[in-house]
Amino acid sequence: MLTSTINAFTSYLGSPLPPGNAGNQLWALIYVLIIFAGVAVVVLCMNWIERKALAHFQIRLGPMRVGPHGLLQPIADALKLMLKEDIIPDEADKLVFWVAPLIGLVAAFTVYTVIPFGPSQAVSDMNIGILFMLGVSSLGVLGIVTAGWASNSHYPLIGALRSSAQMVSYEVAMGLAVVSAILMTSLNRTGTGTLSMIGIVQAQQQQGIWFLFKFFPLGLIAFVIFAIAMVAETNRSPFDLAEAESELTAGFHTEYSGLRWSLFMLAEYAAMIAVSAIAVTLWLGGWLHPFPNALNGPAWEFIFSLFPGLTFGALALFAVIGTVRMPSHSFFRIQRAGLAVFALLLAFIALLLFVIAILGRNPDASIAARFREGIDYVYWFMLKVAIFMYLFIWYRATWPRYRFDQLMKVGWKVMLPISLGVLILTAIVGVFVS
Amino acid sequence: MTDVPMANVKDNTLPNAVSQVPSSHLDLETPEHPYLDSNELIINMGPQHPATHGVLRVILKLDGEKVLGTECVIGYLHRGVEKIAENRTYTMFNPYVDRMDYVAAVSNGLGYCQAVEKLLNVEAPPRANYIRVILTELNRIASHQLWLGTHALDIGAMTPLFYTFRDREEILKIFEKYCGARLTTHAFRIGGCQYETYAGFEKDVKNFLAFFPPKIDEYETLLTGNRIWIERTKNVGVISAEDCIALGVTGPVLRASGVKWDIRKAIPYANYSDFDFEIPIGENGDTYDRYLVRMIEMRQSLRIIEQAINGLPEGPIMAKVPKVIKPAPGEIYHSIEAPKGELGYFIVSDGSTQPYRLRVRPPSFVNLQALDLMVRGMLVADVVAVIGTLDIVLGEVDR
Amino acid sequence: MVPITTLHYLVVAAALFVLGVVGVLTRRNVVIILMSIELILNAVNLNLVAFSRMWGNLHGQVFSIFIVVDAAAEAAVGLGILIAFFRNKETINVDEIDLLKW
Amino acid sequence: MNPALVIPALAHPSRMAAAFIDSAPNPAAPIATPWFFYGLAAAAVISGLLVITRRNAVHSALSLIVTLLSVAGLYLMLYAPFVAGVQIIVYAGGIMVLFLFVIMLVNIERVSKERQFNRIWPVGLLASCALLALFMSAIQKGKSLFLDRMVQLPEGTNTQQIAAALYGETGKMGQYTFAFEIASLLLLVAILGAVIMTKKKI
Repeated sequence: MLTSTINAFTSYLGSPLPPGNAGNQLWALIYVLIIFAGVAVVVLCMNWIERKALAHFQIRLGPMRVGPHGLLQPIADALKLMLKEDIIPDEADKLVFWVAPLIGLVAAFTVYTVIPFGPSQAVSDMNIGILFMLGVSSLGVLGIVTAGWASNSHYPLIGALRSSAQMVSYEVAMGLAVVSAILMTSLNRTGTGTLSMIGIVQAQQQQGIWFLFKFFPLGLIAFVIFAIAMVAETNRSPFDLAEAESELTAGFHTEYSGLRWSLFMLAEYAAMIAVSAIAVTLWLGGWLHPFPNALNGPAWEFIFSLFPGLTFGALALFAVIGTVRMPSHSFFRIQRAGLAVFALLLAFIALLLFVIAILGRNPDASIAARFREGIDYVYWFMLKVAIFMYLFIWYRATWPRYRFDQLMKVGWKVMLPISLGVLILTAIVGVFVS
Repeated sequence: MTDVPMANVKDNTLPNAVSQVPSSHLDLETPEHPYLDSNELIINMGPQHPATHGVLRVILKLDGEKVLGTECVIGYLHRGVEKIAENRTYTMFNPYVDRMDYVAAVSNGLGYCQAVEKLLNVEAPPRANYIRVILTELNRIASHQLWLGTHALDIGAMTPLFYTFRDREEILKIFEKYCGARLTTHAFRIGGCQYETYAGFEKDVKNFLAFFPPKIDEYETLLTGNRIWIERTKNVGVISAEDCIALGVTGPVLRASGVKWDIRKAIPYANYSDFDFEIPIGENGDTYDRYLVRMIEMRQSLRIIEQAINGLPEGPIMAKVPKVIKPAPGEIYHSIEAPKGELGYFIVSDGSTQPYRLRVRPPSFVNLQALDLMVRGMLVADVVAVIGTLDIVLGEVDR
Repeated sequence: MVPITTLHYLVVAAALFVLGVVGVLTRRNVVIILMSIELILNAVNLNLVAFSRMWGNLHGQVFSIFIVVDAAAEAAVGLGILIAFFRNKETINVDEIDLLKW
Repeated sequence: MNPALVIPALAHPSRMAAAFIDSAPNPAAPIATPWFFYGLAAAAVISGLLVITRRNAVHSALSLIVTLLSVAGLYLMLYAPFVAGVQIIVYAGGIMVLFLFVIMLVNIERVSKERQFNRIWPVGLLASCALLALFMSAIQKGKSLFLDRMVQLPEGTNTQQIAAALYGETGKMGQYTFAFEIASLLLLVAILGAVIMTKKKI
């Protein structure tokens, strides 16, 4: 049993294919678990980061009480939500009310099976990867619609109708922007493109350019269209009409509470990460580090592989600064100790990453080299996703909310024509180039 | 109680200029057309709703998202302030007025004190008036800041709220140092001010004068040129000057519709004629114009404060007022320009120590009448924007 | 375990098809009748894809894509008629649609 | 970067396809076991039954979504991933949202309290049973016509091949290009029709 498990691992580590395709079902299952747990943890972290970042945008401190600098706040929140009474309104459609959050959650999490964190760091490499992602993420709207309907209340119903109309409209512009990126994958000798997520990144690697800069500014415009549409898809500010607090109290999840409400939040953040991952894969070169064609060679590889360690080192440094700056009152003793431990933990991770980077310097088949490579891929992918997540927070802090008719106007009269135009131009330019 | 003077005043003075003053009652029972049922939706906005600024309940009749009509249900915060006045002496009633428009308590106090002074034929000394002007204008800024923050929050921009609260704090600190209270200040007394300015008052106010203009610029960078803000506010909640006048709407709402009416200029009180300031007016009477008008008003208030603090005269701060205030029988109406519009006090005295009848003309209450006219045919999101732009305080609406 | 052959798929498709036919023939609610039609179309699609697998070419799959297109058009128009009808008659029961003009 | 991992984008799908041909001796045998088939088929048929029996149209619609997703799973088992993707994105993500939207617009509370089946339902049921019997006898009689073999379609290039059939290769029209263009016209007509019928006034 043990040896077969180890064999399964090593066979995966030696395979250039994702676990689902390499036939390594055990590893694929473990991978699914890792990703689901990882997404849940990232959502918790994101919760803390959003509250903190938003607070600092708004000249306040945000959570400070639970743990040093509120680091344990998300855990406290999660506990609270789990222990809260799960209220189902009497007049609600019980079954649908119960199922609705699950639909959204399942749709948001299923998408992760095709997200390529690296050339072999994905659960599966589907031939229809991007189609599958768009399709499954569009199922999320069903959860919102059914939630709004099942609540049997006016505000949720209006929120649900708004949100479904909004998501269906922006899917059109989003899909066309995606198609123009897929079109770019076919610019090679044989003229066949791919829908596979891994294939798209490999096409960028092969052509030596991120699709963001391809046919400047066509790629950029398509990317901007997608970046706007993905905010609308995930119902985030300034397109958060479905849960517009000042208009509809809380929109489609007005009647939800406790764990079921937190499932909606989980689904929302998971969907945010998922759409950011699509944008990163299609336009920002996925797991590739910056300037993949100019800055290659062993020396650059080594320099880039130091980045994960440097990032964690910087985080550790911040934590150390926080520890030092904490007031010396006895009240803060435990918090100070906690932050110090956290800093140590981060520093340890940084050290570990440095060690792996240095040990795996030579591109041989040693375990360290493989680890270094995998960490590198995942790091660059996550870094790009993190930038998008920060943008989501930034938008929320800065902009007022669109009105429903304006939202529709922007979607149909501005974004759709532009994305169609970009698609046509990309096709024309592509034909001339090849 | 047969000869209450107010009872004879019939409210039939509405001119016909009102183009489409709506029928006051919605036909809540039967939909007009047997169309899709869910198309004609009646929803209750409030009294517990994040965007109704308190306990206002608006019954909305919707066609999808479009508003077919509204009806405001008020009174959830009714405390009977006017009735309380009949059972208190003039002096005792003074703190109660702070509880009406609690974000502009100083203005309320000013209006009440001046009305009673007028009844008594007493004039507050110039130094008292200057202090009153400084504090009232500071309060106007504070009120507009609160309006700006909550209005922006209603429209979805959450950050300006915190910026305005940060800067409002400076004003409240001055209030606290002056009279010990931050919100319900009870700053003025009948006949003048009770407190002399504290040491460092001038410095504090001057510091604020230097501190605040960049902050207004900061708000404006966030909102004035913001495309979404412009789209959300331009041509939203338009009200014409005629309709404003017909409905008795005053304050920035009236001025944004293009009527140059400001009691500080029109019927100057409390030495306002000493100061040089502009009355901003708008053109379209939409939410964006009201926003701009209020932003300019803040800057103009700074101008007034600057002139007042530089020309603060020496002298007494209290006029000769009898210990027991017993005005001669008669009636008086005095109005001031509160941050939200014309705040009037109508006091009937029967010669006793208590008012026979006291009636407040609250600007929020009157302005709220325009809501239905302004939101008909608009969308649900606009109702929120219009409630925000009317700048109502439910404590004042319900009294 | 019996390996899965084309026949298995045909049986499933037949069952779905008959369910759809039952829905169309017996229900009164137009929305559910439209959904039953979707069931029928899905059964046909399943058959086509199974045969495509059996013969080892893609014609069946291409056909099924056309059927999906057709289903989308049918749903849009059908639901449009339904809305227009509901607006005028305030019913969505198919046996109350017995006038050609009103 | 490990040079072994620098795979040209194109070499990649075909290599994937190779991994899926049954005869190839590799551990990548398809996981599409009969159990999956039975599970998906049962889900499809049971939820199909729910579609036509539920009183509440929203429940019917949700059941239909389950059917559609199960059928998408069956497509995947038949090595038709593109059709499965289209099924999810168009049917489950598009058409069903439209259905739910319309159900919410029309008043279902009254309808769900009324009689659900029309007067001739026994006749309809009988006719359907006869149809089922016909199907079954056809399947039984024609068993020999349906080949037992399952030809392995190359899954990895499925999308590319469908594209070739629909759009044609470079320089020549595909077999279905004309029909594809006609389909776009059909959609255009459907859009116009839907808009005209649902507008209160144009």
